[in-house]
Amino acid sequence: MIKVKRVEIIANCLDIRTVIKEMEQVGIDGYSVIRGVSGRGKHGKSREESHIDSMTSCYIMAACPVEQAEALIVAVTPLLKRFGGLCLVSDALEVDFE
Amino acid sequence: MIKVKRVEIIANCLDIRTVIKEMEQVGIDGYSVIRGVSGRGKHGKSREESHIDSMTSCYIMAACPVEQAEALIVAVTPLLKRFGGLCLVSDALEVDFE
Amino acid sequence: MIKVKRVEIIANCLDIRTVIKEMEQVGIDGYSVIRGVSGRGKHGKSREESHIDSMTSCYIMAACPVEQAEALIVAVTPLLKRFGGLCLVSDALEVDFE
Amino acid sequence: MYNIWDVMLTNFSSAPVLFFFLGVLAVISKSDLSIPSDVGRGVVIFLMASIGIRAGAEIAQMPGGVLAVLPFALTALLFGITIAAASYFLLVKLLHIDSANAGALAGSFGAVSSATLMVSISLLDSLGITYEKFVPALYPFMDSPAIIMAIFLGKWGIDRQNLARAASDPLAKDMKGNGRKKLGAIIVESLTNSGVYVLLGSLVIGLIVGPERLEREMKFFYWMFRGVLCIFLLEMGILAASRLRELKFVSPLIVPLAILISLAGGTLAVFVGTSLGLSPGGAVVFAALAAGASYVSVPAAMRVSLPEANPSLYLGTALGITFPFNMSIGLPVYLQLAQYLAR
Amino acid sequence: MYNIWDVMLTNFSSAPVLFFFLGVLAVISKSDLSIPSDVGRGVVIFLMASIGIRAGAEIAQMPGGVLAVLPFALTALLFGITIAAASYFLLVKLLHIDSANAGALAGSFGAVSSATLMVSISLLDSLGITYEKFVPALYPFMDSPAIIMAIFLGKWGIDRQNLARAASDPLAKDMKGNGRKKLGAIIVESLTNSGVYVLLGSLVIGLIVGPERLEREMKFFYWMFRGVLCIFLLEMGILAASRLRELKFVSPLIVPLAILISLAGGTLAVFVGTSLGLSPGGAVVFAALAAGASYVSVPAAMRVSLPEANPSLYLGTALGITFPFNMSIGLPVYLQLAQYLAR
Amino acid sequence: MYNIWDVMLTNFSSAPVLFFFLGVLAVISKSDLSIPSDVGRGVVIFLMASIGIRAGAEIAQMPGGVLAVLPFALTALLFGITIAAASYFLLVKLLHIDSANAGALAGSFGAVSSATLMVSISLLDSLGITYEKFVPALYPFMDSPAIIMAIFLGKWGIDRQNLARAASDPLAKDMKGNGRKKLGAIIVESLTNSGVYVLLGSLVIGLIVGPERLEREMKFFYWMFRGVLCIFLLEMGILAASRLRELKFVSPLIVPLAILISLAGGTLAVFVGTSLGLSPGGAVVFAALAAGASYVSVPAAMRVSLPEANPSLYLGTALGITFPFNMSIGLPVYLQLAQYLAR
Ligand SMILES: Nc1ncnc2c1ncn2[C@@H]1O[C@H](COP(=O)(O)O)[C@@H](O)[C@H]1O
Ligand SMILES: Nc1ncnc2c1ncn2[C@@H]1O[C@H](COP(=O)(O)O)[C@@H](O)[C@H]1O
Ligand SMILES: Nc1ncnc2c1ncn2[C@@H]1O[C@H](COP(=O)(O)O)[C@@H](O)[C@H]1O
Ligand code: NA
Ligand code: NA
Ligand code: NA
Repeated sequence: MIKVKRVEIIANCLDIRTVIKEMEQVGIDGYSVIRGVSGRGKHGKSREESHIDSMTSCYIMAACPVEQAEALIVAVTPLLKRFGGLCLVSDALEVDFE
Repeated sequence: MIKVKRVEIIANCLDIRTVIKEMEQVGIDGYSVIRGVSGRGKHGKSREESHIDSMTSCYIMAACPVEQAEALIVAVTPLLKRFGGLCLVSDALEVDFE
Repeated sequence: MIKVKRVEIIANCLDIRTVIKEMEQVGIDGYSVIRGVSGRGKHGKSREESHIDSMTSCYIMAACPVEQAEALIVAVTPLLKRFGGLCLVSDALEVDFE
Repeated sequence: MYNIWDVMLTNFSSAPVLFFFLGVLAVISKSDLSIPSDVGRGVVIFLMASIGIRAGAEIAQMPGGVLAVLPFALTALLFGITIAAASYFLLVKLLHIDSANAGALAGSFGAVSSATLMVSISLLDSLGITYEKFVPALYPFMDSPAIIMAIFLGKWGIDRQNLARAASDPLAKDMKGNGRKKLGAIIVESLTNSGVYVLLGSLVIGLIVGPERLEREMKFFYWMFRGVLCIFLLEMGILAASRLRELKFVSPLIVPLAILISLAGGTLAVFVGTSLGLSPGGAVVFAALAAGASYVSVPAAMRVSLPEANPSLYLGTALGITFPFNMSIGLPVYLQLAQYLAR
Repeated sequence: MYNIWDVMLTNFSSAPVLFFFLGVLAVISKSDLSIPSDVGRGVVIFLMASIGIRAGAEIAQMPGGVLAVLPFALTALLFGITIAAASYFLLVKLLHIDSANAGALAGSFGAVSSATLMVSISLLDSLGITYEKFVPALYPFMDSPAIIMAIFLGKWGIDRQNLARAASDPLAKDMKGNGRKKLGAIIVESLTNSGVYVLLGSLVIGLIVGPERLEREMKFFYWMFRGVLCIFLLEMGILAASRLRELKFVSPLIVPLAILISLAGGTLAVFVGTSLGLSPGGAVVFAALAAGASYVSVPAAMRVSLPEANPSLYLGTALGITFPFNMSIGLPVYLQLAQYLAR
Repeated sequence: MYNIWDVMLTNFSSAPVLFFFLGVLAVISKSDLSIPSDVGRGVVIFLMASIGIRAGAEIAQMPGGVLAVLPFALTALLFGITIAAASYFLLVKLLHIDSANAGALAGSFGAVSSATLMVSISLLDSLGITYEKFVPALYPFMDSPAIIMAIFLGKWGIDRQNLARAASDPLAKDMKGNGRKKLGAIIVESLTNSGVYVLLGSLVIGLIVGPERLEREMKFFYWMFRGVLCIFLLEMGILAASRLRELKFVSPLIVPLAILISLAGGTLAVFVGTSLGLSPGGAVVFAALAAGASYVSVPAAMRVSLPEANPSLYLGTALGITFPFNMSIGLPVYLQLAQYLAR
């Protein structure tokens, strides 16, 4: 079991590509995305269902070492500042199966 | 980074409105919902796919201060008691981008 | 509130049945599944959308006592070794509504 | 006139009904077949729009217009209330089911099953029997009153049964407190429930646009109806089979009683429908409204109003017993009766 | 020639437009109706393929082929640029909107709304008026240039407005640094955006396959168009109504200005289209391209290029104001004008 | 008789095949186009039901009924087994691929590709060539035996290759332990796999209902087939292109070998099919079954039975090499051959 940080980001589906680019730049090469998240935040309610990408949110999760997590947070902060969303960091143990 | 509680609820899709109403009453104004959760619990297996709302579950997550989390738990307990589901609480750090 | 382990597994959708069988064998009788997870890992990118089950990932989560979590980890490790994926374990409190 | 065996054979050997059994078999044989939920929900919207728009287009052509439909709407309302009330007392007296579950089941029996409705239309189409296209649109007039009546009876029963327990239960108390206010909410909710909303909305659209100018859309909605219905019944088969399993913990007497109530409601509907001037086809569709047990609007209403009721019970009964019964035996019987009366 | 009231009546009493209002009402009445997102996205792919393939099949038959379309493509490009530029200056001068938001709004006004386009086609079909099938395919020629022009103006405004603030903002700085490089990326992105990509791709397919051999697919794509459009507009109604709410925080003057710009663009398009030889039907479709405000390609481009702009503003305006206006009033007006000019 | 160049041209300029290339280009040009997964899954259910129901309706009309199909089913079974076995030895001997991967690839080559099957039907339709509608229904008779044969050979190879390693691997051990028991499970699984299940189920429905009474559903299933196939192939193009990339780590010799095996299987199928009395069209559909490489049932079976095999290898080969080859070159060749033999 490896100690990792579990970074969770909820962002507009249009911004996924940007978030992923930031991840790859700080060296994170493992992440998962779930589409079709609805909810409520500072920008009001977002519909769970729409054919227009800019109106739906996505959930992005990465399990990574603490340094990468810290670098990612720095990298996505300006994005969150502009477009809103959520970024949570928590502790987890990753099963080391190799 | 702000210390928050990450409250996760899995409930029948029909009950989302009720859960959200409870959230808003305890002052939680940020939450996310993912539909189409299947699984197994005390009420048996739930199908992952059905056009009938009352047969599918939803995942609701809110990052909030500890007091709100506690109030929410009190508020949703009767609902869980009746209709089943799951409520987990864990610690997380929320990126403070403002 | 009961102290539980929150085991999260991301695996190929074809392997869900196997993972669930392993869960049931170690005595876990509560779990949730979310389909349609995309992402990137050691096997490259997986598409978020495909009608072919073997090309999509699923997210499986179980809140369970620590012993069951440990048994589950042992049980799924060979599967992860072969087909890749992710298994995270973290701490959480489960609301005891009974 | 068709012989009942001919009708049954036609029904059993029609593609939609066979797709239902294909769905049932998928569960039994543990096939990984499932209808993606977005497709399933799209299918329901399509089917409801289809029957709504056809109903509207027909009413637009009727001499009396909307007014001519009013007596039927009133009859539907009375049917909903009566079936719900009769079911409630039968369930309590004969099966000794508790008030909450009796109320929820009674609401389901009184309210409408969209799948039964659609199978009835498809059966008539198969046999080339016409029907009054406005009859399916009576749906909400039977649905909401039945649910409201059932909730009323269920709560009344709970109050009588156990005043003390109800008082100590915060949810029940809360509900009692603003019972009156919630009545309006239940009516609104059952009319804005997505299926009924699309049905009513399409009906109004059909009324406004009228049959001539709907030709293009009608082709789409009418022509695809049978094929889409096959997909819908495939999913209904899967749901019925997986729900039936959950009934094992319940008194087996629910099976004959559910069938009896359904049969009684359907038979009565044929008589009343015929005497109100419906054609045999129209009387069968009306019987389908009365005989079917709801599995969509009822759970939504009951969770809020009779939360003590067990969803497995009423969902299992509506999907696993009443629907298969009507689809395979009930509808042919009602048709036979309607044709007999029409002679 | 049709009287404008007749056209409006036909339009308002056509099923697709009525389904739009059914969607609006669903939000107002708090119905739980929603179009599943996978169905919604499938519907858009279908509709875009449908208009693309028909456009291609027609161009394949035209005497001049692709070359004959070139002057129209150039005109569309000029329209996109002009509407975007004019809107930008009107928004800044009249409403004193900041550069970023003015740029984003101007891009939306100049670019194309697929829903407006489709309603124009459906209106002409309802009235039995023919149109040049290649006109809808001018979409990308108007869309991308408008967006690029708007971004250019928005950035230029930001630079002028506040050089200091822009310099201290890492994102804005970054963008300024490689502004030129990104221009290509924006064009590529607006052409590979799924809707436009399917439209252009299907157009090429239609061109290659040709009308005779497309008969089978055309039946599918053509025949289902109207019905599928009903579902699409049902969702557009839901989106418009839920977006309109968010506009409450914005200067109410945006409403008349958005309508004015739309009306001016549409009217000009009718004049220019007619003078280029388009039939009245073709001129109306061209007007629909010009008058509609984009809500798909614009948010994608603006998030990257003018991230300071508020999405609620341009989405709310495009979906909540411009689209309903064109659907209900604009298109009949353009048709009336086109028919008048054609006399 | 058609010239091969005409056939190729017809094929390449048919809408479904062009939609495949549109999908490929979407990946290359990094378009954000994707077919929503629920729509994709709905499309597969529709297409499988469509070919199943037509097959059933035809068999219902055939003089010999189901019995007349039996010799073809047996032939399909032999083809599946033979292609799987031959491929296995070619892969091991010529390319020195390890037993697990050779087994998985062999299973894929022997089993059936639904997309190839559908393109063959669409090609014949484009050319107006008839075919025996029951041939597509031979699918499961070729699919399951091929997979079982391949697993058997793969395991036998692993056992021989490395007894020690296999013994120390808990999963492999486990599998060896109850290898025999699992054979039945594999057959059941490959018949209850959603696609095959719907195909077989619809076939039975078609048989029961019969062609006259299926008219309404047939219209839906038949008429929409071509259009829906376009959407399906658009997704197949996206999948093929994204999978092909992953093959870069593999011996490039897999490309000619995959093509060779496919061509040999298809050619043999034309000869045998024709000699069994199939029309040229029927022989081509039979060749499509033999020549295509499976990407649906094979991964499911191999993950359980030959878990050491690398999914990227067999998925990449089936989707990225064999399918595009058959779609563009293979099928026209088989048709040419079948027509030549029929003279
Ligand atoms: N505290 C929170 N907990 C959970 N989800 C949140 C929270 N805040 C924001 N979100 C999610 O992020 C989306 C965008 O947030 P915002 O930009 O603040 O409107 C919302 O629609 C929610 O889905
Ligand atoms: N221990 C658990 N871990 C994860 N999910 C659970 C757990 N218990 C229940 N669930 C989820 O909650 C749903 C309803 O639970 P129940 O009412 O207990 O049947 C199940 O179908 C699961 O999706
Ligand atoms: N570190 C990680 N964080 C989040 N998700 C991961 C991570 N590693 C793998 N995954 C997920 O697991 C899937 C399969 O991983 P792999 O087998 O390593 O390619 C990926 O497509 C991701 O969705
Ligand atoms: Na009823
Ligand atoms: Na415009
Ligand atoms: Na094959």
